[in-house]
Amino acid sequence: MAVVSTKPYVGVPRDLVANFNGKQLVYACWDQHLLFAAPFLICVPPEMSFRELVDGPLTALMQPDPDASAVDWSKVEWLKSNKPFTPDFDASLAANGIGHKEQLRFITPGLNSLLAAA
Amino acid sequence: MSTVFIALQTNEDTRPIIDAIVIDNPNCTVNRQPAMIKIDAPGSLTVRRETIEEQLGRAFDLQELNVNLITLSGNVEEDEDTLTLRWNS
Amino acid sequence: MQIDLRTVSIQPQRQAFDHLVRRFGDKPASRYQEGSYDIQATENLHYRPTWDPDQLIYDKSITRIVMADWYALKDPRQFYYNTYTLARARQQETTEANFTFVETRGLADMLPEELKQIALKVLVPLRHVAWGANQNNTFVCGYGYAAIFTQACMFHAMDNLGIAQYLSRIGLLLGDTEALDEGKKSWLEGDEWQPLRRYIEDCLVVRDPFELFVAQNLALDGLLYPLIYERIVDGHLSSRGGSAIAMLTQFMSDWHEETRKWIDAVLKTAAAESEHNRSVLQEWTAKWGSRAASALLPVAQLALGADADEAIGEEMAALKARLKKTGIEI
Amino acid sequence: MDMKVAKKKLALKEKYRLLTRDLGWEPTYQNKDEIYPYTKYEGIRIHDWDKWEDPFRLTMDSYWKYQAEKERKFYAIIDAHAQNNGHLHITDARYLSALKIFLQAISPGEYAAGKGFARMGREFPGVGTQVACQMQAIDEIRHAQTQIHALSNYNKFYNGFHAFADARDRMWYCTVPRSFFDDAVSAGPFEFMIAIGFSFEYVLTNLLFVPFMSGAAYNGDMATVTFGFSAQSDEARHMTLGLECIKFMLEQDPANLPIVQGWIDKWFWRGFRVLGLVSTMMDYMLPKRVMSWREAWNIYGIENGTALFRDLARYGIRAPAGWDDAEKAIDHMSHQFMLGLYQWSFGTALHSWIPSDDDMAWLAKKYPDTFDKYYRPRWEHIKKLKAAGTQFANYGLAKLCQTCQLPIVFTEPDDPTRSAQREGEYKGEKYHFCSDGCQHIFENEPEKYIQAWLPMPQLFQDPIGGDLAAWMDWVGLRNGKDNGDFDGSEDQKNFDAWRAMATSNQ
Repeated sequence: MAVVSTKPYVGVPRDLVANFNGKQLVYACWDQHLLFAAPFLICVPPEMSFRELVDGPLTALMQPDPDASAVDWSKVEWLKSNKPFTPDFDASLAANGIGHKEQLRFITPGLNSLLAAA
Repeated sequence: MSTVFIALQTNEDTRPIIDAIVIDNPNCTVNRQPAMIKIDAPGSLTVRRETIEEQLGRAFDLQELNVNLITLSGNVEEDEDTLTLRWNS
Repeated sequence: MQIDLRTVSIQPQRQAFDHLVRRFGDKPASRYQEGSYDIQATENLHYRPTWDPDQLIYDKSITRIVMADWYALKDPRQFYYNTYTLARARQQETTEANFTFVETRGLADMLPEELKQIALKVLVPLRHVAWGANQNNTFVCGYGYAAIFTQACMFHAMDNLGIAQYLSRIGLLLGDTEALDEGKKSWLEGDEWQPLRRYIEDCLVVRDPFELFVAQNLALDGLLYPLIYERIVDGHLSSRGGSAIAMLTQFMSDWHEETRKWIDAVLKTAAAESEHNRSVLQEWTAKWGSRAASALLPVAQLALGADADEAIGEEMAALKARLKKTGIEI
Repeated sequence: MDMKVAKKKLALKEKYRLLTRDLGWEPTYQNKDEIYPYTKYEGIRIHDWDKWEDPFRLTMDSYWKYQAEKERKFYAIIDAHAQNNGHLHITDARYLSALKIFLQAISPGEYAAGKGFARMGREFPGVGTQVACQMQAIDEIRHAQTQIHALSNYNKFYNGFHAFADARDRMWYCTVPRSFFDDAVSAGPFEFMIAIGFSFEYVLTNLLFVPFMSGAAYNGDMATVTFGFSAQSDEARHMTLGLECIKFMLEQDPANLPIVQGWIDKWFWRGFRVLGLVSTMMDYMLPKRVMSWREAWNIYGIENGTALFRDLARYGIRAPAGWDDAEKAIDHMSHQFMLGLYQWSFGTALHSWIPSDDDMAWLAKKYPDTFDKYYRPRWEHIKKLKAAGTQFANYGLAKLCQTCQLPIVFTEPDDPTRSAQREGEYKGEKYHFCSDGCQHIFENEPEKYIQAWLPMPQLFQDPIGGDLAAWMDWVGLRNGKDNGDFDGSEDQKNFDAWRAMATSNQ
């Protein structure tokens, strides 16, 4: 629907990828791990490989959770924009189709120390 | 039936007002909370100038309520003699 | 649980809020400063208004006046809500006492009929003018920039409304509800009121807040209040036995004396900011000032008859002298 | 002399009509559409402005008189509070975090509302409507100022208050209410009235002011309870204005119903999200509690809201679309927010803390279905991390909702174990939301919400470029003083020391 206004109304987005000096935003959410109050916001270059994202910022951020050390990345199930997704760990984020403001969700079945299943 | 309410600050000014509301609205419930008194009533509640004046022993302008009023609910009908709160269903 | 606390002297950790320390140095701030400076959002406004996508939510560029810092427009009275409201409540008590005095002693009925008629004819339609002023000052508050300026405009707007209501009460006191009906009829149809009504209606479509401030508060009211309340009521009518009326309009005289200091301070600061501002203010004051003078002439004639021309001339000269002190010459 | 004719005694309503509504006239020199240029574009049809019912018929003389009385009382208490170290009467310095949220995030909204009502006080064609809006405009200035004045004394002794004006424009959690008020002020006059006059004032402010302020009294903070109740006494007029306004729109033309319902849906959800912060203030930040957020919601949300929407049903209005989702969130939201505030406390100009055993027992009692099951295990783990010397700080920052701007801390309405994620695309850009409600609001007016200034993504843009220390400087946050865990903070140490001085004879 259009904005109802007295004159033509055009908005300018403030978070365009061009504003991030060569980097982009990626959001990552560890499913069923709500010690982390919200999905992580990570600002990285699109040339970074998926493995670098996982081994670098993502792993570092996950450490406070008691399940962190038990994660077997080869068994992790991924969702990208809420759809199943198989990442190529050695390809770049861009080559994996992970664009600016992409939301990744990763599921680690069996790991849920702080959260009994509903 | 829906509940209407009026809440007033707890102080000497409101004591006679609350007494008057209780006299005029026998169905009401008075809840005393820290610094505040909330009066609930089913359907409607009426504040009457005359009853307040009897409690107070002096003339009272209903708009004086504004000074110590905290909150209310319901449709408001106001004239110089009464202030009524009411839900229509 | 109430704890009995011994009075102890504790060294404060800081004196004032950061934004006030930046403006005034590291010292305790007044309540006027705390309540007025920098309290309007300035950065990172989220959305363009749907009512005018060309504007920002708070937009300095909708007026031709340019200020490096709009918070320079300080109110010499240092009114914030509390000091404003308390000042008006005190004046209201005096006014109420004056109305009661006139009513209980039947002073209105003792007025010479001719004076009463002049008062009704001149004062009652002015309640609509005061309402127009209320509209205009509300606009300046709504669209002007910076709390220090706009809060004073809101106070002014409420005063305008209060004055419209006092004028209505004067009408009721002197001529009952019929007086209000008559007054409104004159306002809408009487020839002598049409230039003034046109002036107000023309103001209602001005959407430059500072121009509106000038047109209403300086040009129109700067002529109207001295003319009506000093010259006609306190002078002309009182000297002929109508001082009861002056009791009822005391609020307006006092109010004009008080508020003109604020209006002058605003103009003086804005004019001193730049040559650009000064010339814009000159243009506006000249344009609206001469229009206001001619709109008030037929109203002045209602009371002063043939002397009205000279009266308006004198008031205009006084206004020019007043303006000159603010650095604006017309 | 003429015979004295007794003046007709005017009834309140008639007197108000003469002294207020009769002041206006039908313009003939200028076109009404140019005088009131914004009243038609939203699609609301008004046929007769005279049908407007005035809420609380106050003339200026009474307004000045009664408001002055309120002001005298208020400043007498504030002065006494400042002169007698009133700040040492509060139960515990933890409580101050609630006040810091208030000053940084809520008081600026009062000012914004005042600005909005000043515009409405001019843009509506009916004098009755205008004057009611003008009184609200000046009242809102009052609220902003009394709040600043009441909290000014706390600023002299405690951290976290000093940069509230900077925080208002830059601090991440402050953009939540800021965007709410910016959204309302950038809307047309009728939508503004639904947003602030109706949804915020009528449906939601009771939750903000009444139980929380009662809590302030319970915690010995006479300064806050005084500004709270003093402000709320004006709100009674404002709420009535909001309700009258909605009834007026609905009575004027049946075609207004779907537009009004759409705004109720939108603004209920917008307001509910903003008030989430209050849930945390009530459940976690009052050392002594009067009632839980859940209990407050039952009274002021469910009981009062249901009564209201039942009353409006005669016009065809139904409860807001997000009503059921709101109910499902009540037992979770305060816990979800507090967990967020704690782990991001390096970036807040207020302190947070791990709830004590006593706090947790109370929370378990008040939230029997949710606290022990979902939230206690997290707090217990956080406690362990702290004991081990590895205090939990989540430097991952947070994904924010494009609409309400809150970090997406919420879970699915029907599954408290799954984080709620919604996303959409508009003109090739991805946008994220916390809920169906917020996504729906965005999709109705995407050109508006794509402009949102989202503080977390902004931190990685110029001029901050991802530098946390530079960001702290920019928002006026002094690291190690204003932020972090309450335990070990300057506020805690100072308060305890001062209180010890005041309660002993040493």
